[in-house]
Amino acid sequence: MTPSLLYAFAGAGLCGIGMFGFIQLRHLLRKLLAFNLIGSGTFLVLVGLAQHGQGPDAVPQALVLTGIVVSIAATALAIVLIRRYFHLSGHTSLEADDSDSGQGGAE
Amino acid sequence: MITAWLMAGLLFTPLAWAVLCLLLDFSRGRLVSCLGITVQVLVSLGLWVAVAREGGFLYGLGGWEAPLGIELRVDGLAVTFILLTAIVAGACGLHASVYLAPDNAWYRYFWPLFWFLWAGLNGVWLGGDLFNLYVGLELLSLSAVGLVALGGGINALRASLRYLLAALLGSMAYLLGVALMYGQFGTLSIAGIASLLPETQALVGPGMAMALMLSGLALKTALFPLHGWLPPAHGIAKSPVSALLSALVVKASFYIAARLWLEFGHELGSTAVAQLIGGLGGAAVIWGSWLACRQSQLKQVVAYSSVAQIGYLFLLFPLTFAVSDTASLQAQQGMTLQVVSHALAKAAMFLAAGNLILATGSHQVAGLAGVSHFLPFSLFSFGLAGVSLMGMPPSGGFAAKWMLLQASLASGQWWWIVVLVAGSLLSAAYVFRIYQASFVAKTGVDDFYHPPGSLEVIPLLLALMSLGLALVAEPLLSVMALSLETGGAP
Amino acid sequence: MSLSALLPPITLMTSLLAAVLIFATPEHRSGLRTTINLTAALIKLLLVAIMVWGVFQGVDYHLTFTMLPGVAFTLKADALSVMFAGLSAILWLLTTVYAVGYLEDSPNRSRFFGFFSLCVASTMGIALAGNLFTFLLFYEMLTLATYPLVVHRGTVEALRAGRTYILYTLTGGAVLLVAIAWLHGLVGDLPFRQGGHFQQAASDLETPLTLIFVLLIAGLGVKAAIFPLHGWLPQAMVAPAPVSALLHAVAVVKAGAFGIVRVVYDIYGIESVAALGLLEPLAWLAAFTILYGSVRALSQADLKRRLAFSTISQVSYIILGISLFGPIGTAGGLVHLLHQGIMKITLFFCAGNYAETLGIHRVDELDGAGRRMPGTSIAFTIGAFGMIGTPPLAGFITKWTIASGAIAANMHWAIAVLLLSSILNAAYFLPVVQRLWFREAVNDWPHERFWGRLETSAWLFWPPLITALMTIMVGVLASMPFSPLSWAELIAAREYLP
Amino acid sequence: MMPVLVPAAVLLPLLFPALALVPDSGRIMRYGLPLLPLPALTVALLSGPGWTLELPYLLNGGVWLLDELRRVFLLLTACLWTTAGLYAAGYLHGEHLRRFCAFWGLTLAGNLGLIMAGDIASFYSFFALMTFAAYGLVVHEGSPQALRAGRIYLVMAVLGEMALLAGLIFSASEAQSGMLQDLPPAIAEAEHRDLILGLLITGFGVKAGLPLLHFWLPLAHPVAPTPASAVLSGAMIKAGLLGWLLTLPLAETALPQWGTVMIMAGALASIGAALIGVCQQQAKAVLAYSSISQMGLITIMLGVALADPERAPVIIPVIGLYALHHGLAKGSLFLSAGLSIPAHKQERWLMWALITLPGLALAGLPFTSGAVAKLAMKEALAPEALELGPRALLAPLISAGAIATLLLVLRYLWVLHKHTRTAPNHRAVLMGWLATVLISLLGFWLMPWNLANAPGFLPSPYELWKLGWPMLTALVLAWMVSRSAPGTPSVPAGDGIVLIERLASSIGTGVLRAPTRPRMTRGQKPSYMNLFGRLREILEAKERQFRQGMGLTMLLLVLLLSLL
Repeated sequence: MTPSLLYAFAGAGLCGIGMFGFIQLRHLLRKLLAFNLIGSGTFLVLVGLAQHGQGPDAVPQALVLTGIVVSIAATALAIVLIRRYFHLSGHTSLEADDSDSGQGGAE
Repeated sequence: MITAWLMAGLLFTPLAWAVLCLLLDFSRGRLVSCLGITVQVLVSLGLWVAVAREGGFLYGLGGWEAPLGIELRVDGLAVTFILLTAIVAGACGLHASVYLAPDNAWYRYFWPLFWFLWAGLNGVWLGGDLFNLYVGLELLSLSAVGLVALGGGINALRASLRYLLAALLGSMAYLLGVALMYGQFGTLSIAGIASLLPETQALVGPGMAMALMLSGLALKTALFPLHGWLPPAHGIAKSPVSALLSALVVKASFYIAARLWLEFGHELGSTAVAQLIGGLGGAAVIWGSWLACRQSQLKQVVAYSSVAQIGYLFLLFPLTFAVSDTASLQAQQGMTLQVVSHALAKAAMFLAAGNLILATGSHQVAGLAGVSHFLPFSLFSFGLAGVSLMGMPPSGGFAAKWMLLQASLASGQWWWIVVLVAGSLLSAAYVFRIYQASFVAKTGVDDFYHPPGSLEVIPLLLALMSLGLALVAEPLLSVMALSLETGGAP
Repeated sequence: MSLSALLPPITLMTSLLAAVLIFATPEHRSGLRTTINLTAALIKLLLVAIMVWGVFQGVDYHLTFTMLPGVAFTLKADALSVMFAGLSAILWLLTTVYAVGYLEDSPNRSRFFGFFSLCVASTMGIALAGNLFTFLLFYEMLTLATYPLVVHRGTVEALRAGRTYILYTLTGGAVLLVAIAWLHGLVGDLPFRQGGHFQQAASDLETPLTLIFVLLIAGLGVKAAIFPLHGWLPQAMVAPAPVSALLHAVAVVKAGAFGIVRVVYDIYGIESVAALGLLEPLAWLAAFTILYGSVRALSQADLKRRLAFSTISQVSYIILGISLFGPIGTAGGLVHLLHQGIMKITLFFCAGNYAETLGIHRVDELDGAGRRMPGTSIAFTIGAFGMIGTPPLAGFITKWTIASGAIAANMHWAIAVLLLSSILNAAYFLPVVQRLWFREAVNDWPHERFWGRLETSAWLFWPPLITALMTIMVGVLASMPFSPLSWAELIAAREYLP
Repeated sequence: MMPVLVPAAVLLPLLFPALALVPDSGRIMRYGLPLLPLPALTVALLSGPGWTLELPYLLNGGVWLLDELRRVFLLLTACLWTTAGLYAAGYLHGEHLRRFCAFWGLTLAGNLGLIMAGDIASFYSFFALMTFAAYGLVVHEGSPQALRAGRIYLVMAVLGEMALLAGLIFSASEAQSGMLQDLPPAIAEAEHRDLILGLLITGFGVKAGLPLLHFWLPLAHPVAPTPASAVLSGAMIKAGLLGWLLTLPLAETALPQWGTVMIMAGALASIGAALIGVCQQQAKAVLAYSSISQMGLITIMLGVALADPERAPVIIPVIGLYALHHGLAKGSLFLSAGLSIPAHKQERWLMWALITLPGLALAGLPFTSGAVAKLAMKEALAPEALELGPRALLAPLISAGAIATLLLVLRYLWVLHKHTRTAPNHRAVLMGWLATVLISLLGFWLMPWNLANAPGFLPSPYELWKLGWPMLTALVLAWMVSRSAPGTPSVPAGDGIVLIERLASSIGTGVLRAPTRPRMTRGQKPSYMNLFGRLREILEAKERQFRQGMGLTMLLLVLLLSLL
């Protein structure tokens, strides 16, 4: 069990927890946080598994960096949407789903 | 040399226009974007012609080579999809420029999102390594979510949030798979991994990675039973947006999944997996069509039809696994034809549906009564697109179905024939349900709003293209085939 | 590319172009629309006439290009195709004239005539298709083009009929698609060839070939309204009369029958169908349909429904004829393809005239209509007697030839079927004729309209008379060169050449 | 001249109906009626037999021709139609005039055409044309009786046509030829000989009034307008006979069974029809039965010819002669049924005499056509010349037939006498009738009924007795009956068909009253519908679940895929 593998397993564990949260939680913000947890776990796996013993690999670093940027962008978009959704509906979750039978959007 | 310029134009324009449009309001953005669309279409066309003449090539972005640089695979299939994107997205953009009311403040974000979406699509078609594909996919998903939410009410937001969550979950699963792949092989290039795979002994890690990636992509493609997010999102978005989403965005993730399967499937797949995915595809065909028949809202019908049509695409998996080369080739050709024809047809359908809704002022199917008398044009486009969806000749949908039938027969997997036939009958059921509603005689006068001619022409052109696809299928397929042959080179 | 290769596509384009132009014509420009319609119809008739002559001289009209990998799009004019094309060209012209009169002042005419032309274009395509794939292409196109015509009125019944129609035909089309795809996968692209392809079929192909044949017949049988796939036909009667006329005489029903002819003769080859043991079951099926349609027609009170069931019965004559092994039976089946079209279109024109002029839809309202509308009633009488098979009308020639074929094929029971069906035909047609001429009109007509000097609008008056005259002429002059019978015998002779 | 005149003979009456489309053409058409058969009459009179006219485009290749036998029939037909046409011109009144004239022309065209047709297709075409067009003549009056008669006529005609068609198709296939003259030898050798014979005999038998196929005759003849009845009974019945003569293998091979059957049928017809006929209350019905009876006699001759091929060549011309005689005489009788008796006494007597004479001719009165015909028949059927089983029966049969004939004539005169009106006759009516009577009595002798060793105009004394005793017997019988039983029993016209109709109607009502299937009432859906609805609900709930549980489903998919 090398340290890098330990990182990887930790990452996998984080992913599992995040996944659980993503499925189980109702509150949208919590869901978002769970998503971020999965993201972090994934990055750990990426960095941890990629150390092949020939010294540090530059590629995973670059990848993780990009990945973080992407996930920040996604989080930001999500927050904007959640905020506006809360303003309009007063709900913090997606429970009241009647979109398939309700009114269509304003065209 | 000219191809380098074309590539630069292709990749640069969308991003540049996206940034430019961020600074402008909707009306000005519209003017600028029309120019951009023209450029983009011309560039795509040029690239297609170039590749069709001289064959595909690899293109290092900015002169950087892999692994740190981004290497793009410019082959026949990719340029065909780029051209398809240019046509469909261009049409949707032009349609939107008339369709969307300039006075809504939120719409100023339409053009930037539109261009980001386009950039993402191009990235996905050309991407040669797993991570670039991920980035392209994310760019695509996020702009798509933004477009769905744009200027909508609660329902639109709810749908877009649901869409966003699904997209993110899918991306993460995919990324996790990428991580596992990289951990195993130390490379991200699809071709590179494919060349390493046959020597690899431990297939558990890659197998797991493959499962994760495929599942994530399946979620993004809205494969049954992961399709729950699609109908609300596509149904509630503005019509041009729905058209973009249904025609192109879902195809991007499918495209990645298909490439992964074709490159890695032989080693990492199994008959059970192939049949399972095919089975889900088949279930999607039946389920989606059946639900489409049951919808009372026009755009929901079209949205569920997308679920069904996507199901056909996944028949690629069983039909290319452990079968003869002929069958596999036929399945691949069928799949590409299905992508192209569905993109054209569904875009036409959504745009026409938008026109119809605009004209009747009602979202309901029943609201179409009497339309066939006063508004035959949009209905006609809708009908022609429906012909393609039903897989009636001489449409592209028919050509696709024919190839898939041939593949099923050649591979001995006759049960997919049942799916194909049942699917086309069910799709006929929902298409004709709409015709029927429009043919209901309505006493009274023409109280419909008549959309401007440009709105009516665009879907008609798209529908005609989709309809005539089978007639030019052979030359088109020969260009596309350039990819599948040369795909092995790193 | 020579002119002879281009003639079939040009012929096809004539009506296709007409369809596009008509769709683009504004609703109120009826004069322009009529001009386009008639011009296209005349041009097409001319082109087909040229092709008939050419085929007679042995010119090869053939155009082909690859459409999908391994699949060619082929247009070809051989003796059989120009026969069908000729029928549809002539009857299209007449039906167009008729429809112009019939739909005077009704809404949605651009839509109607557009799809009408599209429908005929598809029929042309079916006629000129050079292989099964191309046939399928136009066969499905026909389904789509006909639907708007069936539901044209937009009433509840029309919509229901449209639904039934589409349900049946699309299912049939799907079955056909599977069958054709299977055949393709098995042996590749098969152009229609006189004598067929499977004379020396390998024995290991026997089972799939049999299955494919059954599927093909099932798929085509829907349009040909073979029992038990006939359910859509009586319902489709709600369509306007010209549509019913076209549907029954030329387009849909005939497309199915024509397809069966193609499959039996030009794909499988009659010898191999016989060798597979499929000919006799087909004949039985046709025989049963003949009787079934006739029996059902007896109890129909609605004139058009009665005609519809009669069509079910009559179209199976074609099938019966071609499933009698031997050139005589073949000629009988083929000639009925034309004869039935001419006779049935006459009857439908007349039914339409009664409906349009007097508001009559039911048989029991027809009492004494012969006095009010002698021209139409004469046409109807001729058509009805033709259907019964009274000499020297068209139907007699058919029955005689088919029956001779049955004797030649040693299938004597077919004669009993023919005779029984003739008796039944008489039983449901003669009362109608009797009512027309020999009953006194009880009271005023339900909805009478007047048109000056003629009994009805001139547009409506002449087409049935012309087709009635044709019914007589094709019978009386059956042995003339280029008559339907001679042409059918020519085809049959070519099909049985070694 | 022939290529023009022959088609004209058929085309003129055939195209005559076109006139009916012209409004107010009734008058022209009415007076055109007697002119229609003139070209045919010219052909029959002026052209020698033996010509053929080929019309290769017609049907399956048409050949029209005239031989001895056909010439006799053509002459009879043309004459009768001419005089009947004259009669009709005066007889008809305004109602539906044009319609009647149209059908008259069509029927005439058929009747003339079938005689001259040499190929099967034209023959059958004209035969069918005549059959169906005659319906228009039968139901012309439009009364319920006429419609009923028409219906029965039509049903039987259709059945007959079908039998005929089948027989012709079979025999044509056997002969590999479309010509009528090739049929008899082919049938004689045919594999399905008996079937073909049965079909042909039945098919033509309907027209010729064979027993059990005769039902339409006594119904249709009385209800049709008088001139139409005359041609129906005089000319059109003979078409069936001609059909037999042309198609049956008379001189080819011995068919004793069929011969016997025909003889029996003929006997039954000649005597049975007479028995029923004398019980009729309508003048024209009596005549119709008389026609059946006469045709029965001819059928006997035909039966003999069938059974004995050696004798057939002798018998066939006799049949022609008999047909000619009967056609003219019966035509005159029928036409007389529509006359009014003038008030003037001498005229009245003259008229009655002229009415009676053709009747007596039928019975074989010396110095009339009947005497020639009867004698020729007796000679042809002389037992010593024949070789068949029931030859001994023939002479008594013929005598019985002669008695029956006169009885029927007397009955006719009696009924006619009771129903006559006193009024002036239309001139055309009178002329038409007179012309027929004259042709029957005088013209007959000029006609070309070429018969080898024909009996002369003057019968020899023993022949006189042969002719006379049945007539005397009949007179005595009639006198006795009229004395002893003033009210004759009445049998409805159409005898057997009445029973059949009753039977059919009782069955029909039985079928109609059969309990109809219980129908599902609205709103009450069958249970499978509920099941379907339930299924739909479940499925829709599932769809909602798919929306909510995306993550979980996704996880499951990943697991599944990686496990596989």
